[in-house]
Amino acid sequence: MTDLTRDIDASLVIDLSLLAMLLVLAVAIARTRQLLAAILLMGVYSLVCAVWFMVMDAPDVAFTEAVVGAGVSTIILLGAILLTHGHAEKSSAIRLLAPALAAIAVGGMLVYAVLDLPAFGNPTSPANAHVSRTYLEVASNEIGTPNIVTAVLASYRGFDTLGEATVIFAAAVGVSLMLGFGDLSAGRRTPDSMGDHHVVLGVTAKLFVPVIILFALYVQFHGDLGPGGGFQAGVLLAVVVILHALVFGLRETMLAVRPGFVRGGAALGVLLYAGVGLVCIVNDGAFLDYDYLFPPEIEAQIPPGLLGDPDHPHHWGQHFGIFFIELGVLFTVAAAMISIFYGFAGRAPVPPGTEAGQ
Amino acid sequence: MAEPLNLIGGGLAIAGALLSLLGAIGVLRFPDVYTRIHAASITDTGGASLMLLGLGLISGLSFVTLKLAVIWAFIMLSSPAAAHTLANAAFTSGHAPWIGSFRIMRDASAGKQGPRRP
Amino acid sequence: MIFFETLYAAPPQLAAHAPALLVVGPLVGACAAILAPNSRWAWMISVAASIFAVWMALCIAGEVARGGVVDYAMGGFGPPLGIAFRIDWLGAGMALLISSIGVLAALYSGHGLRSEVIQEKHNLFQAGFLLCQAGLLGLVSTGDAFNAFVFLEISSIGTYALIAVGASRDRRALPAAFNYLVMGTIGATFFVIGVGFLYAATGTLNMADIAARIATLNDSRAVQAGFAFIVVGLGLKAAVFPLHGWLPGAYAYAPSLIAVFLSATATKAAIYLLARFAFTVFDPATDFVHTFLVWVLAPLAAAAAIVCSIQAILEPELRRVLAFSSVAQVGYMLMGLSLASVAGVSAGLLHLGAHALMKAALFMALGGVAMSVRASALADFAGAGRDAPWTMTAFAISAAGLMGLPLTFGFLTKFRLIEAALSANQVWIVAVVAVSSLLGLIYVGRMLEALFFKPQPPGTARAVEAPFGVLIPLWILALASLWFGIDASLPESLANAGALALFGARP
Amino acid sequence: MLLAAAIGLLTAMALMIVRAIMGPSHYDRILAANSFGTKTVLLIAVIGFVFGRPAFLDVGISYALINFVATVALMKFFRYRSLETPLTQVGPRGTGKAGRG
Amino acid sequence: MTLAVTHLNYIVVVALMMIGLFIVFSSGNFIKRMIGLAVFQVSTGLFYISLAKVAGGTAPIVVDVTNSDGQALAARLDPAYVALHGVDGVVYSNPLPHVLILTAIVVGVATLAVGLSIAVRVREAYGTVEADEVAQLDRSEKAGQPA
Repeated sequence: MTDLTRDIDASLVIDLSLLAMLLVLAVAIARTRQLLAAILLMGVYSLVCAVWFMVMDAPDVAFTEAVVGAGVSTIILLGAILLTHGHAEKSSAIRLLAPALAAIAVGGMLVYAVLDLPAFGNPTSPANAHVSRTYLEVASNEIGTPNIVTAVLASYRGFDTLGEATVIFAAAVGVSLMLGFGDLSAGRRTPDSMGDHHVVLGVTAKLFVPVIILFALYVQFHGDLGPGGGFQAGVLLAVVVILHALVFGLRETMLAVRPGFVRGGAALGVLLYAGVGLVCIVNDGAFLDYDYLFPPEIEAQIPPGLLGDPDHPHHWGQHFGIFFIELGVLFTVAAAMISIFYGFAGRAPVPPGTEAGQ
Repeated sequence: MAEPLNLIGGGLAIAGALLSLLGAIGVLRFPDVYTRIHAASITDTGGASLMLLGLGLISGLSFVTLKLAVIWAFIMLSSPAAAHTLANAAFTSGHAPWIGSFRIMRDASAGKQGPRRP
Repeated sequence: MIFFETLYAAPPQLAAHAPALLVVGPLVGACAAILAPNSRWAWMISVAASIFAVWMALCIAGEVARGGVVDYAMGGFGPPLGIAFRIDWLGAGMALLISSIGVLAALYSGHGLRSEVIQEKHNLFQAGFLLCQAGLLGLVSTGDAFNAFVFLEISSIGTYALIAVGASRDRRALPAAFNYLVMGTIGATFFVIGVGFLYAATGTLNMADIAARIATLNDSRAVQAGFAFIVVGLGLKAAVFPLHGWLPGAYAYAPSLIAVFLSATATKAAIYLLARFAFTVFDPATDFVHTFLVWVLAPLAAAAAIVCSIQAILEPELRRVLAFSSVAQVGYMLMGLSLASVAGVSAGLLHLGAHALMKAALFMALGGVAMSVRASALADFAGAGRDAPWTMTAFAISAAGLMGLPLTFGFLTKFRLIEAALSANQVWIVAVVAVSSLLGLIYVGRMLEALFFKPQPPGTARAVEAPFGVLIPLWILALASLWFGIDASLPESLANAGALALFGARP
Repeated sequence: MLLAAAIGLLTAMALMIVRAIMGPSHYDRILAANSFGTKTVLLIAVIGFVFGRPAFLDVGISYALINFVATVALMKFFRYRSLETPLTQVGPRGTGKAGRG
Repeated sequence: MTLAVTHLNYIVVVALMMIGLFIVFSSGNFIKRMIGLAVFQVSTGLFYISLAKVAGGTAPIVVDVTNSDGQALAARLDPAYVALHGVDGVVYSNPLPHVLILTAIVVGVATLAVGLSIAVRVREAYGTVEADEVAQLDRSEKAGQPA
């Protein structure tokens, strides 16, 4: 029993100090009018959140938050600032009053409700006892992946994940509609590097590119066993391309990874995901029911116990179903993130003070 | 898991954390960007090396050790490169070091991209 | 309902998977539109995917007519472990409405896009449109609270950019789209917070399971707060007065294809979800839900019907008049819901359908002449009725429905609403409907007067008749609202069955 | 003991946040953010050991990578006001040699 | 333990949500609003993950209790507690909110990207990303146009 309390204390100390940092950071973000500082602080905020997710036993979420919040979001925000302004105007005191009241009203409602929830960490609270408990008990048998989060994500709630891939696909479509795919036309002037040549950076980047790709593949295929999966790996692959573009110039990167290719990749990823579901339908199962991924004739020829538990013959389908949909997520996410980056990085900034349109 | 190795590992980890802490104090107290970069980059790599070595001793030889080594390699690669890039960018964009003007700076300011202040 | 029961739309093996295919069809269509070689292909894919969705919606309606409720377990995992679709008459009706409007909008887009979106972006645009359609169709068929959030976002995220594309005609589309994005995202996040509270209290995300477990938890403050957040979040999405600030700009400046589709479906889907939560997940008889319906929703709906009608009267820009009128009409639907009786909800739903048909036709007619009249003010459209009689007659028919002229669909739905209000002893709703109809008479009259009776101002472009490809979907909509004004048995039985399903009874 | 190390790291991180908020120049902020990132990677590693699940170092590895990329992006932003400028030249296509001079 | 202690986590998360919402509402700058929106959305994630924590639990990735790591993990807790709340000898935290928040984070970055791209276009069309100035420009344009 003493051991239990010690363990909680350990996590509680780290937990609370991280939350204190988050509060300080959030206030600082609210106060600063320099958007660059706000972006940096936002990146740090995401990072603290990621560590906090680790402390809360959510390594998958921490992984995503670290690569998305601290990595890709920061870069997208920087790209947006480059195309707009670096400063925010000061809001008048009166304009602050109504938002403050609104926030306090919402906060009051939340506190009122939150105090009625079961205590933090309660193992018997409804949230932890009902459906989730069942997942923990049956998932490793039914699905066969040690990572329960992957099992729920890809199989039990696989339809949500199809939606998730679609959302990021929709975002890529939206950004492309707004900003285009980045301009690769020959006459376009690339901004001047002022004669600087960062040799150190070039060499380091060259070392990093293959290593990140390798690591992304590890994350992709290790997602059944540990934290990670298609989404995180997709972001990492996009980060490789971003790094390449940052160091060697966008033009060079666009010649290697063509915008048209990227645009199709996002659609193909979603198609692959939906296709897995449709194959299951063709084989008489429900949509995304990987137990029916293979027709019974093929399923019958697979020796039982080839993968996982011999008592559960459908593991084969589940394994391959998850493999394919994670691949679909990988394509979609990587392609969508790259096309979003191309959109922002490839757009020529309008000189300050000019008003286009009209 | 041998107990002494755990102790040594824990000690190394604490030493690494202390080094990081020292570096953080330096970053907070030092007068200008360059001295702060100095404080941060040295203690980042040093602290990380000590700490990862300590954790490696605790984990024993396994897949985890490999991951620790990979992290170590990345930090050793990226932290100096980032520090270099940062100092380079700060210098070429015209941040004058607090310690005042010296020859390199004069040479640089003779060219196009020297610091604006002497 | 006999019509649907005898409907044999597809072989049973296919019909069994209709709920999944309903969503996946447009989704695959969106991917295909991106990969399509040119804009003509993208358009054909868009039309084909929309028609496929209608087909699937008909299959579902047939299944519902035969079996009451269609359950479909995604991935073969039954609720509460997996995500389950649960489609009753209400969901089936909404799916039919959304997918049919989708087909008409897609048909219209063949011509409608040309003048508003540059050729290279047609593929992207059609993909965004299909994604939005897939999201809305999923929203009305899912039985899982969190899955509903995902579909809410799928339908929204593409939409924000699609609205902003209207900047090629009027740059105000950009801030309007941004405003919509911020408000919509806050709304969706509130919805997530609300679902989080429900999850914390019940431990499940399946709506039916939540409903079963919540029955004993009505005193829980977490459940009450969950309800409040869901209502505010969906209220933002549904443009419930006074959370409607984003709507006029978003609808008025969007490309006409998007204005047509969104005005007919987007707020409606949010209202559907609101009704689903208020009546099926929560019990409308519990104190806090009842208080909300009677003391919050009803007054706000009435205020919307009156205040926004006045705003519509004062508004000089034609599209914004229609947008304000949309908020006012949302007020009618919510007044129906707030009665919390089968008759009231049924009247609200009937009005929802009627308004979808009318508003889609109105925006489509405007889009049809917008190819020649590149202005936004009402005065600039003066005389368009004589120059483009076919287009503007359809406009006039739908506008007549909007103000509730007898023998139109719009009149019937208002009549049903008044009936329901009287039977619930809510005489003040009758008064509100009367006043608001009077105001509606003014703004519709003002529009029609300008279009048909005012001389064309000198120096403006003459309106040109919309091309054939626009007139066909436009007249389908206009004739539908005329026909349903005379014989409304089909929509009425659908609305009735939907209302009964909402209260958990079989028709 | 590892908990003590974690707390030491947390303190260092808190100091870095102070520097990131105070500035004064943007380079100070980038420095603080970058160094904060390195410390975070270490903290993630230590936490894995404190909670007995050291296998989750993947998160730390990926962040060590991302941190580098983000720092390059930030540096480019401040120095060149552009994300598309090449920082070093790739030689004739195919050789891919880092530029010199 | 009193309510303030057992629910401290939730209360801090609520405060973070309030700050995020405040940034969105109070700031007229479009980019700053997007940052506020991101803070708000991430804080919602914190709320869900708070719900998912089980005292003494570990990440929901199955641990083999027969090997040394698993035994070390199991040895940290009271056997009675493990028997009551554990699965196969290990207490896990709740995986479901993790899955939901993974989706929510993706939705968040998607919203951020689309919102920023619209903000960029606003800058190109109006020359500013301040809501007040944009509204001002729209008003003056309206006034300048003969009705």
